[in-house]
Amino acid sequence: MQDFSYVAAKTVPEAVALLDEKGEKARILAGGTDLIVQVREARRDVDLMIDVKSIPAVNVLDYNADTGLTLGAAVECYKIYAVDAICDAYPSLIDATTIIGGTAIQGRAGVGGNLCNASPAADGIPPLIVLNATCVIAGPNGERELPVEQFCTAPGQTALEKGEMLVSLKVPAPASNSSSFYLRFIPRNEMDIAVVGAGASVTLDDAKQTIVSARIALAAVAPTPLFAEEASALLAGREISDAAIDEAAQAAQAIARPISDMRGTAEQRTHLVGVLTRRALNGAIQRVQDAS
Amino acid sequence: MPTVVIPPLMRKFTGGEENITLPGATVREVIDNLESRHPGIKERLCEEDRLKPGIAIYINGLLTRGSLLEHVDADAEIHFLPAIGGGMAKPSD
Amino acid sequence: MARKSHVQTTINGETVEFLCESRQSLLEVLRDELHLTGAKEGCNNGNCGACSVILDGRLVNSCLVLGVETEGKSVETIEGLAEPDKLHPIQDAFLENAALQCGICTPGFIMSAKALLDSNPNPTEHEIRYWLAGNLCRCTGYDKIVKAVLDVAKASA
Amino acid sequence: MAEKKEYKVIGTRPIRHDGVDKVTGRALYGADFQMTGLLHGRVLRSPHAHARIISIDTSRAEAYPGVKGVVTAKDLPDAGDKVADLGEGAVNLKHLCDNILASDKVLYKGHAVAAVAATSPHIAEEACTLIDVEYEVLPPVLEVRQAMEADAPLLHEHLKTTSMGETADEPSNVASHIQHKLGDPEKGFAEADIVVERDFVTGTVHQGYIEPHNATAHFNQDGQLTIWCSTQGAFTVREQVAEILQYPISKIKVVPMEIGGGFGGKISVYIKPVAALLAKKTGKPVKVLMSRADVFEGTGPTPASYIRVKMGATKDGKITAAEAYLAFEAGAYPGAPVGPGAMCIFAPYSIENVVIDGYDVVVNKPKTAPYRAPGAPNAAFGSESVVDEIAEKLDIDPLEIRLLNAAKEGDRRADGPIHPRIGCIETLEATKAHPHYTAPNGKKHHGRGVASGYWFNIGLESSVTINVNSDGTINLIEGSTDIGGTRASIAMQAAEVLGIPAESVNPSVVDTNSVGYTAVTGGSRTTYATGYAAYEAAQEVKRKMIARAAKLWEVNEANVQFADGEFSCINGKEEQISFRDLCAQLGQTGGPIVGSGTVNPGGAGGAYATHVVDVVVDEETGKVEILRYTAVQDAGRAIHPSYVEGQIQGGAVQGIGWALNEEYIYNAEGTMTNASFLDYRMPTCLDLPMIDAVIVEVPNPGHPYGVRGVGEVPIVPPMAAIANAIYDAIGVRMTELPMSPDRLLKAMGKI
Repeated sequence: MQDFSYVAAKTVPEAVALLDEKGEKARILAGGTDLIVQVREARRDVDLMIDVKSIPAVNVLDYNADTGLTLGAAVECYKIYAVDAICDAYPSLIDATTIIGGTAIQGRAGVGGNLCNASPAADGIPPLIVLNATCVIAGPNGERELPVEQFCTAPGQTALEKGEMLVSLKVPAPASNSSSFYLRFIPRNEMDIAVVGAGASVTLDDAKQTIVSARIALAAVAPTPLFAEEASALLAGREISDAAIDEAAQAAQAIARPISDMRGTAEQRTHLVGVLTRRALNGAIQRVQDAS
Repeated sequence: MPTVVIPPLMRKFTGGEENITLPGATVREVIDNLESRHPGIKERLCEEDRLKPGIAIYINGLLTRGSLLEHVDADAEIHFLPAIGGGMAKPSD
Repeated sequence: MARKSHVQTTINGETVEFLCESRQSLLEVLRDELHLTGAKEGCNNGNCGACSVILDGRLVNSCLVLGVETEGKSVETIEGLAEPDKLHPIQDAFLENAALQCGICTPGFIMSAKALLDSNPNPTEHEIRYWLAGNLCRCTGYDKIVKAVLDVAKASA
Repeated sequence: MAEKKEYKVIGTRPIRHDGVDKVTGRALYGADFQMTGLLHGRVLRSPHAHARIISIDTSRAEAYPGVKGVVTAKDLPDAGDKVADLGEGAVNLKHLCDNILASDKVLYKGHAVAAVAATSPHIAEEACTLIDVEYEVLPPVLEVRQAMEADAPLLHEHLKTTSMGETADEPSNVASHIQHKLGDPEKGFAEADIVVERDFVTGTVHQGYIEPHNATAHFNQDGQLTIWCSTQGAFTVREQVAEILQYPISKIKVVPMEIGGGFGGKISVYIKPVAALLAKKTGKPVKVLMSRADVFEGTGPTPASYIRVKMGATKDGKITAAEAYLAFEAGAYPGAPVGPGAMCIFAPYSIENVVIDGYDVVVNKPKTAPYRAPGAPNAAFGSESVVDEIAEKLDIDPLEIRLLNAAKEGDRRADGPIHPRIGCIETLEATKAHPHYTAPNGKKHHGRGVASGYWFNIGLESSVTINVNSDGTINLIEGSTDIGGTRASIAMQAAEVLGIPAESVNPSVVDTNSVGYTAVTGGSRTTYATGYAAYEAAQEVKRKMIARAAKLWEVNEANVQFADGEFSCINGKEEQISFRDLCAQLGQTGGPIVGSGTVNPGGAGGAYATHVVDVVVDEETGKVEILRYTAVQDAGRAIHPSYVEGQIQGGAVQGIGWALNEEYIYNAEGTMTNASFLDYRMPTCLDLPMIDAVIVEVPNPGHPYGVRGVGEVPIVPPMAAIANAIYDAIGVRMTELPMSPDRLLKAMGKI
């Protein structure tokens, strides 16, 4: 493993200044479950790791039924699913945080790090997309916000500019009659990277028979996680039916541009997009309908 | 007398004969007697007075150490089989 | 030569100081600097769980923690589990159930099981299997490991 | 002949002797070894699957601060044309050496090319990147059928096919051809009412032990070489290192540390000679560890294979003929386990007409190493799938057709030898009687499958020494490394002889200077053969103790009898003394007692297993879930039933992994793209149900307590059992391993 320096930053400005100074070869260390492996396997060239875990702003975990969730970028998965109110409000986020790695990984890895790692197959990103999350980014010129679906730009690449870091994620409070669902396909039951992942959120009418709006997101079928915008829009105003869900699934399949690799073949992935989109939508609808 | 079961790939030496009964109290004697009856077969089984690598001897169904000095009972059945490669069964000398 | 940092941490209740390079993982520090070789390296990328330790009360893969990150923290390893004259109940259960064969994964499984039972003293079989999925065992087929953890849970119920 | 009788220790479940050390983290495995002044070694590996080495320049690495030495194949003695006769069979010495450090060609991605010793592992790793190797890249051969084609690129210019002593004229990638023939197959097929013939393909899989290979070596000034390592056999390490380094065995001591799994994969040496070379070059102790990727790319997997099986049967289910064609990938150097595959393929059946052809074929993949019943699982996937299909087509219950044709004592195996007392029928009967087999199974996409398997087991040499302690305990010294509780199963056999509790035996696994020659822990031989040696050593102790009692009582030895741990005097005197009390008298009666046993038993006694599995198939994703699993096996006599169950469960689960997901995935250049535990998908506990292990005991007449080896046969049936269950669930015959979701989707026509 290459040699590098380590700094435990105390404040966001301190971390930002270091990032700005060192450029590409400085990386934020949060959970480290991706970064440490990448450096160890010489897949990333790093001179400086900036540990942000002692910065209060990146450790915020605050949920309010009116204003929604503020999720610090370094908050570990296990802390997220330990909060019942978050489990109730954002079930897709819980679906994802309970399947990232194993329990030991979940003790270190967080959704913010999952997002910054920008893997096309990240389980944490589709839920953020379907939940309409916003990234809060700090940089040399202050803070800015960015919709989460615009954050990843290529495998391992993000919209973060020189000197910028992700501070937190803001997730709006869920609408009434809404819920969400995330699932992935893996050959084993744990410890695998998604062959395909699909997330969906739906808001139903009061009768819970018609879809008011929906959002669908996909993982591992393109260079970045995808917001399936057309497939989502197709469902707005539709009565719940297999036909409507099939149409959305087909629209989702249409935007998938998967590759073949050791985790799955392109044709398998395209097929699975249809299967998982249906299951995610049905799962989210079921959750709304099951809620009293 | 012991019986030698000729491996299929060596039956061309014996005119297709599968089981040959011949005298011998050790593997060496049996092979020598086999050679005098079917010339050329010893060369396929042995080199420099040792069993060739890749060939194993079973006597009455039991794997032996592959030594030509191995004793052979009067009613023994002897098999020459491919030695089991892949790390399992060829004992070292 | 790579520079070393001074780190002070608590390991199994004792204050420990060590020097380490930034690139040394907690696993390397435990094994090579402190000679606590109970945590094992099976994969060095968080996929086998053989290096599992408990960091500030939470199960982690020590191969995915930098030694320098443990400044001021508390680490529990397999070496700290038993009392001087008594094994921890999980250790006893592993022995009674023959829940180990080669034993290389055993420290990781025991630490992982401890973290589970600390937070959920009465898990179901499925909860045990879910929690332990990050620990690979190639010898036992997991049957007796799961039974050992179930036994501990039953005893505490 | 071992009879069914009551034992005091055998069949009980004591705590294993090494247990406390292993649950407290105190047990020392190879990588845990520490030594003052230790250097750390790392190996540079080939990035190409097939290339000629033009040059190696180590100067930049040697100049790197902290580097103490660099070695390449030039540091190995010239192997010439010698044949090395090792514990693992006769091997061309050049092949053996070239696999340690490539000399002229690299034959697989991950092939070791050079190694560095430095003051830290990180420095050694960095220095490896500074070694400049110039390659002439050659086209790789990555599949067995491709390798067998006449115009395939050749891996070895001088390799020619041998078949039972005859060598072909032209070079080829086919290292050897074997054949077994019984009866008249043509006639047998003519008598059949139904003939089923199918092709099967299996992928390359790895043993997947959790502990990577490791070795620490040190050369003393007097030339004494000591190697501390994890291995399945310290003596085979000694032999291999001696051959590779052309160094006398008497100057090599191998200290076996605890071993973190092997399954056959820790018999061949890889980095042990490299550590020795680096130690020699630097004059310091050097520890070399493999990374997980090194393990996948640089150590023996078990072969991928192409298999064709044809079987014929009459309408009433009698199998009249069987034919098999087995082509196994040896990896870079000859030595695929096609021999055992050919021996085992039809061994569960009594068939009069059989022909089996086997081919050992080199390809540009790591040289294969044994893996649990090497060769037999590949073969059984084919044969047991075909038997299932015949049963289905004839509408006969799959267990009934197996019973109808079951092999039994006196039947001739296809490879020639006659079966001794075996437990094939008893195992099948026990499976039939198990509640799992008759449990309801009719839900949609649910299926049940069965399959059987055979493994011949081996004996080989083992040595045990027993020292009697004055407190009534014994110290048992053995050379078999303990991978799965064999300290206990060996100690228990000595305890049984001496009428003492298992806890009164202190077993130690010692180095090659401290015990008689002992072959590897492999071939399911340890509890059988080393247990046999312990039995013999204990018998000697018993005889000597009887002599002491006779001396104590001033009677003839013939008048002393030993039973249930008590010596007593028959004929006259009313004397009795326990083993323990007599031990306290050793000083008075003539001093210490040492017993030794050394064996090389031929009657290992084959083992049979039949497995039943229930699956559910997700028709939309192709994923197979294992719902219930029962593994029935003849253990001869289960010494420590818990660890016998453990072997059965572990073997079954490795088989489940092999069946469903495990495989080396290669790109066109011959690079394995999934060389990690993340993407080489071994089962986790969340993928499995409990594995019900059922022990059948048909004592092996070749062992005083009836022991049969148990470690290997449980991996033989799972692949076919699962394939048969998948067929039962969705009506699709899977003929390629692994039966991964994408392959199922394809087979179902979904993609």
